[in-house]
Formats: sequence, structure tokens, C-alpha cells
Amino acid sequence: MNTTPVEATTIDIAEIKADFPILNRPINGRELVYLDSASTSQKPTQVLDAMRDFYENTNANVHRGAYFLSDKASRAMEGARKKVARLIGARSADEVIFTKNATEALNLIAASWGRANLQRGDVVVLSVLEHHANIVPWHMLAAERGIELRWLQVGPDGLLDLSNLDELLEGAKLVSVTAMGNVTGALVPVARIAAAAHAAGALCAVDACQLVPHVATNVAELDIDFASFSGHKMCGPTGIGVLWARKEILEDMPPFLGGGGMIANVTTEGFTTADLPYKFEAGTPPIAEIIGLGAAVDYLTAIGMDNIRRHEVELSAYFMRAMKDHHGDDVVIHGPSEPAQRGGVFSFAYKDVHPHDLSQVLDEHGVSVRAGHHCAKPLMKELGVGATARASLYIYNDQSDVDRLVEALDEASDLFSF
Amino acid sequence: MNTTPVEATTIDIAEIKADFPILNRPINGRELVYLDSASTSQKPTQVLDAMRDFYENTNANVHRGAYFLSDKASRAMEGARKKVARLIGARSADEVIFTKNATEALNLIAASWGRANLQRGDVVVLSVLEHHANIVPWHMLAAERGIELRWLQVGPDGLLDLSNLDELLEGAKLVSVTAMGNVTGALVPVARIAAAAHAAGALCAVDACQLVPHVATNVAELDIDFASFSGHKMCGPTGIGVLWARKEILEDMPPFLGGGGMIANVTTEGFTTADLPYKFEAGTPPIAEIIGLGAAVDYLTAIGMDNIRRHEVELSAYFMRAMKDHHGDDVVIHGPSEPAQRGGVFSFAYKDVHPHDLSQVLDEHGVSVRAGHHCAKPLMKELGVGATARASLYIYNDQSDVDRLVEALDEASDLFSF
Amino acid sequence: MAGLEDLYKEIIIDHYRSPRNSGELETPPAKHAEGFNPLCGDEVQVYVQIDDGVIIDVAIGGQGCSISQASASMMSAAIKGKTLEQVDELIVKVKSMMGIHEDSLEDDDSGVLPELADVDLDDLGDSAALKGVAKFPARIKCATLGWNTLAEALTN
Amino acid sequence: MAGLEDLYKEIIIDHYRSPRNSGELETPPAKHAEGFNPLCGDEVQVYVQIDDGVIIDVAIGGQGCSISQASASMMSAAIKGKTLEQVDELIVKVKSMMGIHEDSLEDDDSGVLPELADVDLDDLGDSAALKGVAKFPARIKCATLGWNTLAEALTN
Ligand SMILES: Cc1ncc(COP(=O)(O)O)c(C=O)c1O
Ligand SMILES: Cc1ncc(COP(=O)(O)O)c(C=O)c1O
Repeated sequence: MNTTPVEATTIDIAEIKADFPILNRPINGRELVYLDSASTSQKPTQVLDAMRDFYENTNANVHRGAYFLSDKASRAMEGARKKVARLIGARSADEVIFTKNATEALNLIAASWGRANLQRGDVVVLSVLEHHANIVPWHMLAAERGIELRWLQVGPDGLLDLSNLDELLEGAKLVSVTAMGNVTGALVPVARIAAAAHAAGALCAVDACQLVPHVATNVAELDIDFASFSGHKMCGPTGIGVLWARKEILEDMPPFLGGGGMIANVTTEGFTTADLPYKFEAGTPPIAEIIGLGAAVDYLTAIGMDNIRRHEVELSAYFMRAMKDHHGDDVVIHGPSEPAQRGGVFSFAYKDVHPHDLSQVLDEHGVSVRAGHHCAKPLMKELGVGATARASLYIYNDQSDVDRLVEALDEASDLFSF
Repeated sequence: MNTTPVEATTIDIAEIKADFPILNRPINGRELVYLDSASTSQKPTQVLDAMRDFYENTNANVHRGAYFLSDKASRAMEGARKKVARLIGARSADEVIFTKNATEALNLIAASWGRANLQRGDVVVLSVLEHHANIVPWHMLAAERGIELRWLQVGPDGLLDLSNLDELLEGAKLVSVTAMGNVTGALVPVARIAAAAHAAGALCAVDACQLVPHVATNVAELDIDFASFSGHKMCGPTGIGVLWARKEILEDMPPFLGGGGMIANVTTEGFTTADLPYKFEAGTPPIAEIIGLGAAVDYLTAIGMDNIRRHEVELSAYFMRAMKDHHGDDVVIHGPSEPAQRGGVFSFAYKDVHPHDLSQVLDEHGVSVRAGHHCAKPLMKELGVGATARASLYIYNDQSDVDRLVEALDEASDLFSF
Repeated sequence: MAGLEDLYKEIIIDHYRSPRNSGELETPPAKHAEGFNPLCGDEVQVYVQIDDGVIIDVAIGGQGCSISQASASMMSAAIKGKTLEQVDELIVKVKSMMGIHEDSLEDDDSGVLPELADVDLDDLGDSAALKGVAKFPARIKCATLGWNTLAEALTN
Repeated sequence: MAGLEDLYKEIIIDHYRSPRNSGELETPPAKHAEGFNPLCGDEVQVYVQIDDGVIIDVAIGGQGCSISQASASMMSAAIKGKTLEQVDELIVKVKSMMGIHEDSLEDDDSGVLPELADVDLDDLGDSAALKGVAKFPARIKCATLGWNTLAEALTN
């Protein structure tokens, strides 16, 4: 597939929908309307074919075999690494570490960089927008090491309040923030935070789970130090995540997991580590998943990341307008009201129907919407709710999907009115 | 598929071969003879279909959604967990923790159980048969904690020398050994080691990577405390491994990775963990891979683990006989000479041709054989070699595959004779 | 697939809207436990006052979906005045009504619903209306949260 | 796919069987480095004695496959008597003969071999026989191990 993105000015969503077999699947007698892509995306045939083709024609373990299949598998895996590196503007494929998911990538930062660089009393700055994956590893390190966590708060309109950023950064070694909130879709000015962090002598780690699948991302332009994301949210398979970090940083970090593939030598007395990126990839890698992720990068690149973002901003505007027009004040959408300041992730309340019940009723109409705390309990507390219903959009959604959601809400109203 | 194994007295290898599309693939004009299953196995259509079916009909994130697809995905994943639990004789599916590979499972033991239970000077007993995955995590803990590692040695015929086991166990907290060596196929008397460990007040962890795919395994009968293995070596996909441990042990262990799914509650102040098995499964699990592993368990169970073992013992006997008959003293096979004391994993030397060159020449004849240290450098040192060529057998191999290897060796002889 | 009318019975919505025994009891003498459903954020508080092996008072609180809160309310009504033995029996009954057999390694579904035990639903009171939840496996955890929290309170 | 005759040229087998400059040099004055190929266990030892910017003596050792050991032997013969500048040029030449362009993010293969630069193979001596290795990507690491270890020895 093409590696130089050819940006069409418009994209054909019907054509894209046809790439995703599950979207033709009836749920409770209705065609599936899948509105949970912030949790995990659906997978196009191109990605499923790439993995199947690997298993049926190339499958072998990588790196440790001179024979044809093993060599071909290794090169396919390294080819996928380059695709990921190009997608996010990394300087070298050696900066791309494959993990099992974004959560492992974030844990790797805390366990390896954190243990090597943070002492009792050292400060890490997080935000209340964070997913548990960017909170719990730091709590664990705090319990072990006595580091101090400080929290950026949300301001009006659900955007991060940066008014006290410099204050919070005083004495900080790291700021670790999401690039786009997974509950409200709030975009976070990562470049600005990274610049402030560097000015204060701190590094900047970015949870890019909700960014990379939806917005053209360039780690060099953002001038950040770490980025983490998951394959399964960007049309790739489950079981694969990515940690990117600047080479100088990775080179100084101690290994994370130990085992085959990450060593230069092992004796009964000790071991030495392999070069990047292998130093951080212990054991048989998720080979087919890496190849699937490479195919997903090809898929997204062929559509064009800028086209994807444009589509989502337009559809987000439609979403907010349709909800307002149809349901007025019965629907409350959390987070930024400006489509340009957010991703297509909408946590909303509908009358006094509990989100869990709402999701159940919508499901009865073939509309898949997630309900819960979305692994962001600190933010739930800020919002003053125990849970929200969340609809999230991707390239395969169009206005008809939004219309189906809007209509199905009427039924929830009926059911809970007695 | 059937869950109560129906044990046929014979199995039809031709029929099994037909389930593996890659085996019809020509390599350098010859049909592939795949002899590297100890590294990773090939995948039957049944497993590939199960994953594809999941992606095309059920794909959604698990556990956190009330809607139909998410619920169905969750139940499929938990169904696979039960299949794995039954396969290894676990008392409860809660004892089955999904990891990305066996290496992560072994690191989990060292990082979580090890950090919680081992202090400076505490002893962990390993063996020189171990794969780096069961060595490096302990070296890392030794560097951090100052624990002492002691090593079981190999005796004559490549079997583990247990004569000083009780001595080594003095003051030990854990013995962690492979159940079957991945270089020489040597079977290790795990039950006996576990009994000795328990008598000495230590726990017993077993690296079951080479056991579970090939030999009926019952953790309760073996009376062990931990077992680790990988899906990709047992007809399952890449990206999935298993840690089994006794519930009481898992319950007392601190969490390993932090993030979504493994928490009961999170605030800006701290967190509490979820119940088993989720406490150890942070982030989006390798859902499709878990389902693929479940299908692999079905596949192996339908053939019957006892049938698989019987086939491999017979084929191993044929392998050793054919090598001897054809190549006499030109071939030296490392490890046990009795097929009943080993798995179908054969590290061998051929004349003075370097293993790497040997693998290259065999590959030219369509025969895939691994060359290298097989992630077992301490054992290589014991064997007095830098590398070996290794041929390893599985259910889809038959005598014709062995014959092809035997013939191809003649060509290596010709090439390196000038 | 079962229809929503099996799930959202009128009596359930009623308990949801007007929970019985809502409030707190002083601890001690009352026993207390707090239950979370980490998957969806549901919370239930249970307070029980025991005298001579009999539950003489109960109070509940919490937040969550209709099923979790209604179930807790129904539970509070069902256990008041019961002996501890009777309560233990009720807990088992509710669970088997939901098709829960702790730690069973059988029937690994993949979509198939477990056979429901033919449970005698006497004594369960309004809780019997939760029978339909068993057809919605994702909601079973909601329905049992109150009962599990009760069991925890009793062992505290 | 290329045939084995491209890989196992007679001259390569000859260097493998009878490595040139085999041995050790005293350190100091000689510089020394030890190279591992962690993937296959190949090892190469390189000793170089430098006088006034010229490599006046060299010794090699190690164990491994025919390609890694033959390449080290050929390397030792090629660099003896050369200036450090000439050696740097040789290192670059060998690498581009193998199609290695450090850190390039282009051409992510999936089976396609990189275009080989049209390298002038003069000065490489017997090492030019390694050109065929580029067709066997899994063996490139074997062929470059000696040269990489030399580069490391020179910076030590
Ligand atoms: C005995 C043994 N232990 C551990 C491993 C590591 O397994 P994985 O690479 O799947 O983590 C392997 C396979 O490579 C093995 O054979
Ligand atoms: C912002 C954010 N961070 C981290 C994660 C964790 O990703 P994963 O579950 O794939 O590890 C998610 C998704 O669940 C997310 O939305």
C-alpha cells in the first residue's frame, strides 16, 4: 500500500463502511450502529487479511532463525515497525517499542524510567482527565518510592486548566498527560505542556491512545519525550501496543521485562542487554499483531489522517446539533462544546436514566454505546457522576448512525417514564 | 467442539496436516517441512477461523459494556479461560491469568511474588536447562534485592542431576524449573522437585512452555504452585500467554501492572485492586488471542493430549533411529537417548558444519530448522558449544518429514566438503 | 434474545425510584459493608443490625443502575426479620436463580446461556422479579451486588 | 531466491577453514573489542595495533558460522597496513555492499530486497566475495559482525 499519503479532499464513508464486515451484522434485528470506538475500534478486512496471510504463508518465530520463513517473518515485523515510526514522525524505528497494549507502555515508563530516575519526594504531574492506565502505575510507584503526584484540574468547558501549570511543575521530573480525554474528548495542548515541562527541567510523557487513531501525530513537532498508544483503537488487532520514546532516553533506561530476545549475553552470573528496540521486547513478540498493526497504519494512511480528523470534526458538529435539536435540555453532553477542541467522544446524560440502563435500551435498538466510569474515576468524581453513557465516533460512522442514536433515545424515555 | 476428550487409539497425521495451510506452502520449490515447533507452532484453520469470526461478528471491548457485543465478547473470553483451566487441571478459572507470552508470566512471578516475598540473601533455585525467560527475571531481582540464585546441573544423558536437590533447597523460598528443556527435550521430574521443595518450605514454579503443548498436564497432580506457558507454541496465536498459580498465592500477591480492568476503585489518592483473575490483567486484554487460544485448546483436546504424546514419542524414536542409520557418528544428538525421557526436540551437531550454515543449507531444501543458542546460553556453555541446530516435532510432523531432514543433511556434507 | 420487558419489570422500576430501607445505621452496633461493581461503577452500602441471630434492622444506600439499586432495595425488604440461616439460604437461592454456580468449570458458553436451576422462589419476595435478569448476563453482576455486599457485611 | 552458491563461495569457505591473522595482540598497546551477535551466538574478537594513524598489526578470534568467521578473516587481511581514514571508508563500503543504510525509515520491505548501491568494490580484497550475502538478509548480521567489532575497537 501507499506510503506517501495521498490526501483526497473528501472520503467516501459508505466505501469505508464496506471494509468492516461487522457493520453489516444485525443486532436485535437492526443493523449494528457501533459507537464505542474510543474503547476499541472495529477492524477492516485489509487488516484481518494481512494477519491471516501471515499465519498461512509466513508464520515462524522471528529474529532467531536463519531459515526463509523466520527471516521473512522478521522482516515483515521490522517493516511494520517502520510504518509505525513514520506514522508518528519518529526519527528511527529503534524508538518504537512494541508492548501488549498502551497500559503496558505506560507501566514500562513508570517501572523502568520511573524507578531509575525518581526518588522519594520527586514530583510527577498528572491530570484529572487521565485514564487509570496513566494513574495506577504512578500510584504503585508512589507507594513503593514515596514520589509525589500533582494534578492538573479541568476548567470551564471541560478543557484542562493550565493556569497553575508552572506552579505544579516546580521541582517536577515528569508530566504525564493524555493528549485527548477518553471520557469527554477534550483535546489537551500537549506541545504547550511539553514546552513548559522542558523549561522546568521535566520530561513530558503523552498518553496518545485517543490521539494517534484520530489526529495526525508528530512526536518531533510536539517535542514530547514519550508517547503510548494501542493498536486495537486504530483499526489494528488486540494484543499490541506501542511505546515511543526518544532514543537517548530509552538507551539510559534499565530493562523492563527479562527474557529471550532482550539480551546480548546470559550466564549463571548475570546478563547484558540487547540494543534498542529489542532491549524492551522480552519473549516472543506479538508477531501477527504487529503485522496487523502495520496493515492498520497502511489503511489509515491511505485514507489520510487529516481526512479522518476532518470527517470526525464534521460528524461531531452534526452529533451535537442533532442531540440538541431533538432532545433539547434532556441531553447533557460533558466536555468541550467546540468540535475543534475535542475528539468525537461524547459522554452524555439523558434525563435521569442511569447510563447502564440507557446503554441496555439503546442496545435493544442495535446501537452500541458504552456505560460506566470509562476507567477514569477521578474525572467522574470531578464531573459529579458515578458513570456516563459514552458514544464515540470513527471513520466508519456517518450521520445515519447519529440519527439512529437520537431516535433510540426516545425509546429509553418511554421505558423509564412509568 | 468436544470438551470431554474422546481418545482415539490412533490419529491420522495426514488429516491433521491438512488443517495447517502453511504446510502446503512450497519453500524453494519444495513442500515445507516445518521442524521448529519448539520455537513456535503452526496454526490450524480452526484457530484462524475462530479469531476471524470473533473480529467479524463479535469484536468489542470486554467487561465494561452492557451492550450485546461487549457482553458476548466477555463471555467468549471467559469461556476460553475455562477451557485453559480444564486443560491444565486448575481448580478454578480464577487461577488462570492471561499474559502476552510465557515470558511475561515468568516476569510476573518474579516482580510480584518475588518482590513481596524475597529479601536479601533469600535463595531461588533454578536449573541450567532454563530458557532465558526463567533466568533473566531472577537476575534482575537479584540485582535489585540481593537474592541468591542456585543452579541444578545436568547429569549424564542430559537429564537434570537431582542428587544435591535437598542441599540446594536448604533455606530456599522457591525453585523455578522448566518441565521440559527447550534445547534437548529433557523431561524434568517436576512432581518430585515440587515435593522436595514443599518439604523444604519452598514453593515450586514450573516453566511449562514445552510441556503443555505436548503432554497432558495436571497442575493439581503435579502439586506445583505456578505454571507458565505460551499460546503460540500450542497451535494458538502469538500475543497470548498464561500464568497459572494457586488461588491463595495469587490472592496474597501485589498487582503487577496497573491500569484499567485491574482496579476496584481509583482516586487521586490511591487505588484498590479487583478480584482474581482481573487483578493481574491491566488494560485491554488480548481478546481475540484469548479466543484463539481457546480454539487451540479445543483443537488439541479433540485430538487428545495422550495421543499427541504417543505420536511424538513414536516419531522421536524414528527420528533418532533414522539419524543413526543414515549418518552414524556424523550426527551427535544432545540430551536423553530414551524417547520416553524426552520431548521431540533435538539439538544436534553434524560433522563440523556450523549450525547456522546447516540451517541455511537445510532451508534450501525446504526444511526449516532453527540454529542458535535457543535462549539457553547457560546450557550451551554446559554443552560446550556456541550454538546448535535444533529440529523439533509436533502433531503435524510425520516420518516423511524426518526423512526429508535426513536426506538434506547429505547436501550439507557435499557443500562443505571442499 | 430476551426483550427488555423481562428486565425492566414495573416492580423493579418501582424499587429503583423508591428504594425501601434507604439510609444508614450506626456502626457498631450495626454491621456494614460497601460493595463496588468495578466494571460499571455501581455502589451499594448495606447496614444490618443483628440481635440474637435475627436481622432486626437493615438500611441500604448507594448509586447505580436500576437493577443494582432495585435489587438492593428488594433484598433489604426480604431479609428484615429473617434469621441468619434463612438469609444464607436466600443468598444461595438468588444466586442460583441467576444461574451462578460458583467456580464451576463446566459449560463455557460462547453465547449459550446456562440452564437455570429450577429454583423455588418463595421467600424471595419482590426479588423474584429479578429472574428475568438471568437472560441478560451482563446485568447479573448488577443484580447480585446487593446480595454480595450483604454477605460481606455479615462476615465483617 | 538466490542459490547457495552465491553465499558459500569457495573463497569464503577457505577463509572459514583457514582464518588469516588468527590470534591475539597484547592490550595495550593494541586496541581490542569483542562482538556478539545475540541472535545466533556468533562471536568475534578484534585486536588492532595502530601506529601513527596506520593499522600496523591485526589479530582476530571468535567462533561462529562460516560467514561471520570468514568475513572477520577477510576484514583482517583488508585493513592491514591501511590508514584509519581508509579503514573508515572500507567500513562504509562493506555496509553499503550489504544494502545497509543506517536508520533509514524508507522501504519497509515485507520481502522485497533493498536495491543494492552500485558500490566500487576495489580495496575490499576478498571481502568483495561477500556481495552475495546481501541476497540472504538473515546473514547480513553475520557478515558485518567483524566490521562492526572493528569499528568498536577503533573507538575504544
Ligand atoms: C522453555 C521455554 N520457556 C520460555 C519460553 C519463552 O516463551 P515466549 O517467548 O513465548 O515468552 C520458551 C520459548 O521460547 C521456552 O521454550
Ligand atoms: C486515554 C486512554 N489511555 C489508556 C487506555 C488504555 O489502553 P489499553 O486498554 O489498550 O491498554 C485507553 C483505552 O482504554 C485510553 O482511552
